Amino acid sequence: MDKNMKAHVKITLKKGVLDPQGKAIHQALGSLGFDGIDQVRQGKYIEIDLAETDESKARAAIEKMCEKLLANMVIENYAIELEQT
Amino acid sequence: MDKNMKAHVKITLKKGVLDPQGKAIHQALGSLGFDGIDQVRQGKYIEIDLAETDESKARAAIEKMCEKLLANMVIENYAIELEQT
Amino acid sequence: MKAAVIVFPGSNCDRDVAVSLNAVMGSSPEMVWHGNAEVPKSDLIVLPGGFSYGDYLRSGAMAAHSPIMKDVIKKANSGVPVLGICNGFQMLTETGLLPGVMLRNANLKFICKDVQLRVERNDTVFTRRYKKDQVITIPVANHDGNYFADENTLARLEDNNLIAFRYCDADGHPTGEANPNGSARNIAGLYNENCTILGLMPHPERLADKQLGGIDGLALFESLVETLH
Amino acid sequence: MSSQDTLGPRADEITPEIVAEHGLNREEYDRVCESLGGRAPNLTELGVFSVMWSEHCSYKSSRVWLAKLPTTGPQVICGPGENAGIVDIGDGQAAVFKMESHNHPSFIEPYQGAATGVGGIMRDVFTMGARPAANLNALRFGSPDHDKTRHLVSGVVSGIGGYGNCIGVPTVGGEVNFDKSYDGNILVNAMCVGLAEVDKIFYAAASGVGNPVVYVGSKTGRDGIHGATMASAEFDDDSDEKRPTVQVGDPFTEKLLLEACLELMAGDAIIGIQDMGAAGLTSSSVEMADKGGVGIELDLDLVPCREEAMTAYEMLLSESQERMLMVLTPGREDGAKKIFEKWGLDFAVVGITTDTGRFVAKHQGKIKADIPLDTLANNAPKYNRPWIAGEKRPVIVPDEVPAPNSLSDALIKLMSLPDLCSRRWVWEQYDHMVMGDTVGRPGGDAAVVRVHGTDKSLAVTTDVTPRYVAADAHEGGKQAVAETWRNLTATGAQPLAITDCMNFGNPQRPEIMGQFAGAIEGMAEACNALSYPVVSGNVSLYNETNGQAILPTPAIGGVGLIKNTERRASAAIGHDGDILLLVGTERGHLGQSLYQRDLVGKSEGAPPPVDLTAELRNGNFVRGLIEAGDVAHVHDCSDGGLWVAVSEMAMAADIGADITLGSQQLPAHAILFGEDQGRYILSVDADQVAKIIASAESLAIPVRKLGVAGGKSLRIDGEHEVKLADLRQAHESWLPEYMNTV
Ligand SMILES: Nc1ncnc2c1ncn2[C@@H]1O[C@H](COP(=O)(O)OP(=O)(O)O)[C@@H](O)[C@H]1O
Ligand SMILES: [Mg+2]
Repeated sequence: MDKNMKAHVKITLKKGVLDPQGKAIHQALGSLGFDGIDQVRQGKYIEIDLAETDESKARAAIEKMCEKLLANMVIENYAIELEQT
Repeated sequence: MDKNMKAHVKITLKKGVLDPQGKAIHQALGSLGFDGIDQVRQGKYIEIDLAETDESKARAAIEKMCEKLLANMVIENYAIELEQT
Repeated sequence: MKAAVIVFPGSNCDRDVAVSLNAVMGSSPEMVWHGNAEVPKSDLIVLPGGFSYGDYLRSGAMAAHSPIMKDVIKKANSGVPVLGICNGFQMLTETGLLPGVMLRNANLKFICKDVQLRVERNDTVFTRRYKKDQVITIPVANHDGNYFADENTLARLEDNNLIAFRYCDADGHPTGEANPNGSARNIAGLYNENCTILGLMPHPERLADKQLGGIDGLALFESLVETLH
Repeated sequence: MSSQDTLGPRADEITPEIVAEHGLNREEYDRVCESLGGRAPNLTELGVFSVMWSEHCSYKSSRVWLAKLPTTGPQVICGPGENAGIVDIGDGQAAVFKMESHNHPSFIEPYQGAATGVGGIMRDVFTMGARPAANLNALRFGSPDHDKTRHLVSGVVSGIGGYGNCIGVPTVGGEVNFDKSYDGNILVNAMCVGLAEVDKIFYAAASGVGNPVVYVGSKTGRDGIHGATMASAEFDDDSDEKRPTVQVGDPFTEKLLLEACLELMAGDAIIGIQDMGAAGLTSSSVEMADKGGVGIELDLDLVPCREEAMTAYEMLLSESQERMLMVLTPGREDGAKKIFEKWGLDFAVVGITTDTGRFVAKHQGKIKADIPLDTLANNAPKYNRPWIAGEKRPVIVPDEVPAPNSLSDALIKLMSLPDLCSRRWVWEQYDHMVMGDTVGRPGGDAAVVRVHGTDKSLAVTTDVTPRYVAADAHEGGKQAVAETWRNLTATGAQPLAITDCMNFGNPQRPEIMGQFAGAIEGMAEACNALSYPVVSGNVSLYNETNGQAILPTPAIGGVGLIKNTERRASAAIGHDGDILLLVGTERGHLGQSLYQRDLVGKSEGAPPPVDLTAELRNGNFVRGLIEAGDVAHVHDCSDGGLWVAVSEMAMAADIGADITLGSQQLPAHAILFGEDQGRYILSVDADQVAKIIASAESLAIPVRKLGVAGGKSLRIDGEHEVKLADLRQAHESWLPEYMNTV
């Protein structure tokens, strides 16, 4: 068994915050002929390989990373999933 | 019941492709005092709200969007999750 | 020579390149809206710099699917010379007309400054007014100019002599320090197999006028006029 | 229908707390009720009053003082009061410019705050029919040691670049300062200069009754709705999203909006046009109707919204970006719509001009606001706030300021100071060459941008030295104006006019109001003496945290005209063997100098005085030499003094210089580091020297031979050598090194 974890972090814009990228993608998909799309929102997806086996410690560390650096808490939310590797 | 779907699309860099953003995040986390990180990779996370109820049709449509526009298949992979909303 | 400059929503160096073309051609190039289906008959197609579609998603990705691009690709494949500058280069890789991709600059910052380039060959329609291995000064201005391709592709580019320009120092050496953005093998510009398509990140139109501080970019446009009449 | 029936507030709706949350005091609230004919406002109306009567829109604390600034001159086509000021640059062309603050949003979210600041000021310029040609930014950050500073610098700079680069307008100049007074209140002042044809200028006035009011651009969301968090929470069922949302900039949409507006402006469909800036739909419609002397009625059901269930209150107060309001000639809607659709933008007729003189907003069949326009636009309280002038400080005698152990070490140290080191790290993140007309890039005195397709150029700069203003508001205000004038002159430009951004603390404190008053009077004095009026500007007050106010910072943006682009000067030494001349009087003024503050560690005494007569005379002389083609290498002396200015010229050319102290009875460090005003250094061909000196003497202009250019180092009378390579290392490395250490 390996003694590592992989964190999958999704960073998304808070509700109501304008998403120019999502808007432009939406329009571009429309002109490519994709119909029936109501909304597109773009966020970030970050994978972090951690040398840590304790899940709750790993989660606490990743949360801190999100708050301090990865997410811009004024306009973004984050969600963390952990996986043993 | 609502008759819509939400697609969650993760776009990640293929193995071996340089990731300047991931590298920079890794460094920044290091200098913030976060140790024990082996690797950081940054990708995109896109949410698409679709007016479509049939799951397999929705998946086929989203796959097409990924191949045509959302991902650059030279360097990126994508993964799709669907959710009824 | 007749030239067409394609204008995308968010293009912002379309006027600049038209000015340079006008200076060497003596007449204005045709400005063609991206929504059109066809490029009017021309000897040269230019994909200008800028932020087509805001450079959202990936630089050049959405422009690569603009209506006009079908015809641009068709004409490019039939041998009409195509020049892609900066965002135009990004479109050329996104359409697959040129191999590889542009990643975010290694320092993650937008970089606007003069850089030195080595002219790798001078036997193409784009470069005959330069000398081989000449060191020229041209500005870069981009956020995603970090050229990436897999090792096989890079080897093929080198073997077939398809690299157009490399970032270099004053003596022409492609050093790490001279590389502004982390590009593989210091690649600043590339040709297709037949050297009829050129994509480059630096902006030759920005140093093609003495008042702007230099004219090293002018020879590129003069080369085109000379060969394409 | 009597508005009283539908409009009376619910019994519990307007509590004193809600009034206070809207930033209105008791008297102001009474004035609101009076304006409504004695009735209380409903919540929507209260929101409308609160934004229209806010400091930001009504200038209630500053108006009486701003009136003292000179705003006219033969070159002025449009002074303050419109979206931007306009000056004549000949040949039927005009320069359109303004500067504006985005301080608070940039502190909360530096990238988006700065980006939307740039977007906002550009809309002010292109709403008048001008194509933006250059952007500048005047930035003040807290102490480099403060833990937030790096993050703020990084975010603000990339936000400014992110917006300007994308839209494709070159960012060519500005300022960056650090001081602990800005720790909790950074300043982000953005300036835009555009070019227009004199006969194609557009104003905001919405004249005529029955004309369609048209909304174009992005959709409206709940962005930047300030005012009442509590009040708005009431009609926001999403309880976890109470915080007022930050405005996010969309430069791509702004680029489309710019092109679409200019395309429509080529025709004659537009009667009036106004961007939606602060207080969005409310202030744009109120201002257009008021200027046109008409009423306006909006149907909010027609406003393009990007969020669900938006209330009238939210739509009227939203600060969503990249939107414009226009009044069109009836019947021209379809043609206009085609243009905006081609560019992929929303276009909606949302109202009509009326003859009622009232601002009326309807939503879902109900009248949500019905207010006399005149009162909203012009009846805001005007305060003549009490003020006290700062105490005059003594002039420091040069001998009282200790000399350094080593003059050359002192120079190296000065050149690497946060306030004096190279800003290359900043401007290389800005596309300063796009549009192909930047003939004077950042790094010189003023940037020079050609008027596209002509032989003319505009010179542009921003300046203020806050520590001078803090020591003597009047002299500091004067100095800021004079420095911009001098920077423009050093390129060979004829200064035309200024815009300003008045950043101060809490105006309810008499000493802050005293700073404001003093700065205005000083600015007015300089503007008058230099025939250099104010054509636009912006006031940002309440820049303080926990009673700690920022240094008074009246940032000045200057614009000048170079008639022949070939006859301009750069701030570099010309050639090896050139003679350096110093124009202007040397007094060795060290009070409030960088040398005194950062090398001696004292901030004492009066700032250097500005002699406006000498300023005008010296500047006109230097400009004359440039215009005649006699001189092409000029730099003004400012922060850091003489030797610093020589160093900058030397590094720009990679040519050294040996300078001499001259014959005056002053200590060497006062000559080298004193910040006397009104001075220029000229690098000239040896065979021009006699002629120039003779001509200066005939005009009684002080001039002396400062030294000779050559080699790769700097020296004082052959001694105190500093190698250019070492100087460059010191000058170029501070900012990148600082920014790389997280
Ligand atoms: N924020 C900025 N953006 C762009 N250019 C800047 C910025 N800050 C400073 N600069 C440029 O750096 C140079 C030096 O600035 P400053 O010391 O204020 O000049 P000066 O003393 O001549 O007024 C100028 O060319 C100025 O325009
Ligand atoms: Mg300045």
